[in-house]
Amino acid sequence: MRKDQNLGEYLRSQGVSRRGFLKFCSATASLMALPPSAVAQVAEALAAARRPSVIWLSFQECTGCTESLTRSHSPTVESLIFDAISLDYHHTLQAAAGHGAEAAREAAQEENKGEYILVVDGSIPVDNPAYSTIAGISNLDMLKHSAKDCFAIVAVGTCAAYGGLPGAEPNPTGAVAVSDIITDKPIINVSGCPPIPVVITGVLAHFLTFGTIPELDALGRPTAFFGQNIHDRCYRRPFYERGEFAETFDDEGARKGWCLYKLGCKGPITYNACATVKWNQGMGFPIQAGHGCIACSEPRFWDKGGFYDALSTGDWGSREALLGAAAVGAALGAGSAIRARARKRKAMAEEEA
Amino acid sequence: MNVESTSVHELEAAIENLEPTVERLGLSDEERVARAKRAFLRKLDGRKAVDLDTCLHCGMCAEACPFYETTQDERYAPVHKYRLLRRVYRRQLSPMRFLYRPFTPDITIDDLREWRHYVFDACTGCARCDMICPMGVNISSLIRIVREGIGAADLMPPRLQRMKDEQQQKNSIVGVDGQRLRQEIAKLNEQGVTVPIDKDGADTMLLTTVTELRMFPSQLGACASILTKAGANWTMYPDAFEAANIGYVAGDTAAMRVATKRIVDKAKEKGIKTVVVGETGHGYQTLRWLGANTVGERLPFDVVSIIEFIQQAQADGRIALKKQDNGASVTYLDPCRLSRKGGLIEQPREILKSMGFDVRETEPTGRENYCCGGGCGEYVLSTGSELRHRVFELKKNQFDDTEADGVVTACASCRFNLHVGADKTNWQMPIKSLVETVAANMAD
Amino acid sequence: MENMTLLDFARGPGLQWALWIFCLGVLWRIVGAMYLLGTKDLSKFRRNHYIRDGLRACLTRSTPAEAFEDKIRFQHISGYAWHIALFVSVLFFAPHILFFESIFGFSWPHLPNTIILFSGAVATALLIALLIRRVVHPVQRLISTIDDYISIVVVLLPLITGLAAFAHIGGRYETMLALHLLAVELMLIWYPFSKLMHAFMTFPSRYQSGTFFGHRGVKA
Amino acid sequence: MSSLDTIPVTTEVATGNVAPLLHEIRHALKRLTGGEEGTSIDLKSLPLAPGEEERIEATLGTGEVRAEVDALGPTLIQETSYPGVWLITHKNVDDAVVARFIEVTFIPELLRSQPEDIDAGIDRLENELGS
Repeated sequence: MRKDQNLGEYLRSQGVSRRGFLKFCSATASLMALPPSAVAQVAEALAAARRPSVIWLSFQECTGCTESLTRSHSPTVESLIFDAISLDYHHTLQAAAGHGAEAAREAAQEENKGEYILVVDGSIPVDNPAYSTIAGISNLDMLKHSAKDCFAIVAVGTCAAYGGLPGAEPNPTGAVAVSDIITDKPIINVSGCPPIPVVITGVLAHFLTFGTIPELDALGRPTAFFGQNIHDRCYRRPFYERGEFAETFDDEGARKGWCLYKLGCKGPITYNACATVKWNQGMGFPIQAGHGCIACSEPRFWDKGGFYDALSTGDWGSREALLGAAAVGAALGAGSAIRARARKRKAMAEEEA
Repeated sequence: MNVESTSVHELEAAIENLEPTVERLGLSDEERVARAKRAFLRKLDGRKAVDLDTCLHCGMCAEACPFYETTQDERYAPVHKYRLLRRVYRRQLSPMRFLYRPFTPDITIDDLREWRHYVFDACTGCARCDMICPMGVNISSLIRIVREGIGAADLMPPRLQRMKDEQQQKNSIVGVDGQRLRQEIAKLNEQGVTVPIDKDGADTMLLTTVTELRMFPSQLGACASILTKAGANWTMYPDAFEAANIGYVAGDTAAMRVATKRIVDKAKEKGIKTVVVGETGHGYQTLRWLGANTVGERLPFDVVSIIEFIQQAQADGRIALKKQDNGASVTYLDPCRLSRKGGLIEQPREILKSMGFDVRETEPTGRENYCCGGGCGEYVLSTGSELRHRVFELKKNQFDDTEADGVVTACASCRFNLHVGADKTNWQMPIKSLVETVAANMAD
Repeated sequence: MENMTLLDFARGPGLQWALWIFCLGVLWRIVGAMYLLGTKDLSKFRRNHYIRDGLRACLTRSTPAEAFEDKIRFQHISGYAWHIALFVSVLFFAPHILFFESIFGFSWPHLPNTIILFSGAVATALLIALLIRRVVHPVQRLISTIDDYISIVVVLLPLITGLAAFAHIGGRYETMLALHLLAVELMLIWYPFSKLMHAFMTFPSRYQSGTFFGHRGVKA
Repeated sequence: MSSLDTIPVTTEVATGNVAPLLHEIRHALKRLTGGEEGTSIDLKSLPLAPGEEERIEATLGTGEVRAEVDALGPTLIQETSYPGVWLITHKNVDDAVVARFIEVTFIPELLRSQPEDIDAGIDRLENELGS
């Protein structure tokens, strides 16, 4: 795709018919969780869309996000979108390596000043920047440098969005989120561990289509995908309402597909599109597979108590602490009673006098 | 058997004639408040603390109170009557007093004067509220402490103040002293009833009250007849005959102790085994249940009501009672301090039934019976006469509903109060005393 | 613990502090009141059946004597309805049972959510009705203290936030859940300082009333 | 796999979303005959329990028209037993479903020949003739 071509021209030059384009637009609209009525708008915008440059930085991460993306279940559409963007740097996917790769990154940044999209996966260690470096450049420096000229940042995965697993207690590397470092650029958090692949492409599609920042929730996530919680969209919800719960993973309730609340499902506090978009070619999602949601798209999900502790339980401390408090209370009560007795005796003595 | 209304007025006049007529000077306001608080503190113990901490302010106790019921005045709700005590408890003794203190106003002299009306004029300590409280709070005993606090502040109604001073200092009540007792006994002798005085070697001692002596001396005569008939080795002591305890009524614990000690000391001195209390509610209460606590030691003798004495004598076969052959019916007025607070609910009814009376119960009755409205000194308070009369009206209707031939009671104060009410309303139902009824029906 | 959300706070430190204060305060109140100097009753008891009389009062005070029933029927019925509705929604809602299980180590069967929702709504409505009565009824208005009003509000808040969280009204679920937990924590903290202590005091009070009157030969 | 198959798993779960969807289709049909625009429903936007999509399909049944469009992979267009209600399944070249819609319309847009494609066709035809 030539830089001066728009997407419509490019697709037609690739022999894609208008029908094919419309189908692509339908799928893209569905991907972006837009209503079908928006297809025409999407088509119009996409036909005129310019090809954005993307620089993808991977920091303290497990590559799960990239794995997720490359396992995206609609490769045709996705490849179209990837064709439609110019992925100028992604050190896992790109063919170039070493100095050449870094030079490409610098070149892309220079060439697309103020227009490129910076995608980040992984958190950034700040206790000691040397904990994670690429080509001798610390993650912190690279992020700051790359963010300087970008149009917007997409923080892919819970690590980049909120610190994620590296940031879990006791956070040995001092891992922080992108938003903890960069404050002067729009940041779109595509959280999840990993994020749903089509959500990643959906956000890129939004850029491609509209060239704008999508509507975000309070945690910086696109409301199109993170607007509703799992519990509200869960097909097992009727069991919750009826109070029918699986008590163990192999009981009758589990077999009947009852609600997993008691087994620690965090669906009610988790905002993600799993229950509708689903995973693995739309086959299902964790709850459908019989395991509760672990709130992987929420900040600090590692530190929200056990994955198998029901949501309504809390970290109430220990019995010993409660008994200790009770013992202190009893001592204070006894003390107050002893002083009250003294006061009473004094009053009685005064009365006698 | 009706009492002349002149004798009612005579008693009132006698009380009025005591000096002085207004609130006594002498104590500063601060000293009064301090005394009241000390009295509160002395009586507040773990039991009261639990009661005060349990109260939910649900207000149900109001529904049990005859003074609230007849006036619908919310200030007469029993829970309101002990509010001052609660405040002192919260400020000075409760476990979290340091937290409550800033939010709980201290009690003032004006509070004490205001509450005087609630706990003297509008409360007879009948303890009906104790029976309704869903939390089991012993409300009447809390109100009682407020009365003692106001008593300690020397702010009790002037009439009671004069009467308790007189009893404490002169061992007489409205002039009724040992001399008067001897006179009444002389009159009884003329009627053929012997009352042994200062008899050596007696093991049983009879107590009577000022009300009996002035209003119903025949009750004393009836008690004497029953004791003698039952073969008791009994006597009366002109320097320790008074069961009435105005110190108790007035909320003055010092005066109360003096009056109680006179009897206890006399009984101990004479080696008395049984003290029989004539027809009085509060006299029984102050000796039977409070006596040992007042003097601070267990009593070496039994305290029994004349009701209990009669029943025991019947059981022992020492006296036999004639059966009525005309099927006469009576209703029984439970004196609060004998029944609800004294445990004598079935006993008087059994005695009446043993005489063949058709005993008709008021609605409500027994443990939930309404007070006559004049208990605990209420009947001598001019300030309470209006309230007292309203309660009487309530009682009167209940008696009338039983369609009994007469009402029987076992407390001279109740009886007196009924007479005053009957006098005002021209109520015709005969008002009888239990002992007189028993004495009149003793078989030879 | 940076980036702690409201819910994290409510489920963690908030809950811990609330429970500590609750345990400490309750014991403080109970011991402080009961350990006050006692007064020994020296009178000769007519009956001396401590346990029987005490327990009888604990039982009989649960219903008013017949003589009083007519006058306090509303309070009698509403009191029962309120407590039953409260306990049903507190003790038999599955998520609540999980919470109790995490503390006590055992659990019990739960009721369907429709019943919980109903009882929760009934409890809320009744408590509001009782609050209105407290304001309107002359006796209750006179005798009420700030404690009475705050206690009602403090108990209403968990009910309302709980129902709202359940019905998805008024905010995102985790926000409502956090508010519900915070409301419960507020109640736990308020508890030992207030009349809510009656839950611990009622039976001792009834018991001592039963023995007091029992000694005198009166079944109270 | 055979041992896994022996585990009895019940999929008879109902979200309660099927009936409202069918009502929605009925309303959409009435709007269509009333002269208003067609309606399109993205099946992926609905939280459906396992088996519910099949139940919807079975309820709608198959009608007279069945077409396959070959553009960027196959797209199946099936008129249901209710005329005017179309089930459109977009697949990619690997035959995996990428999107599914229920369209309530006289004829799905995708079946129409598109002016741009016609123009391209004219060009090609003219090339053919002109050469």
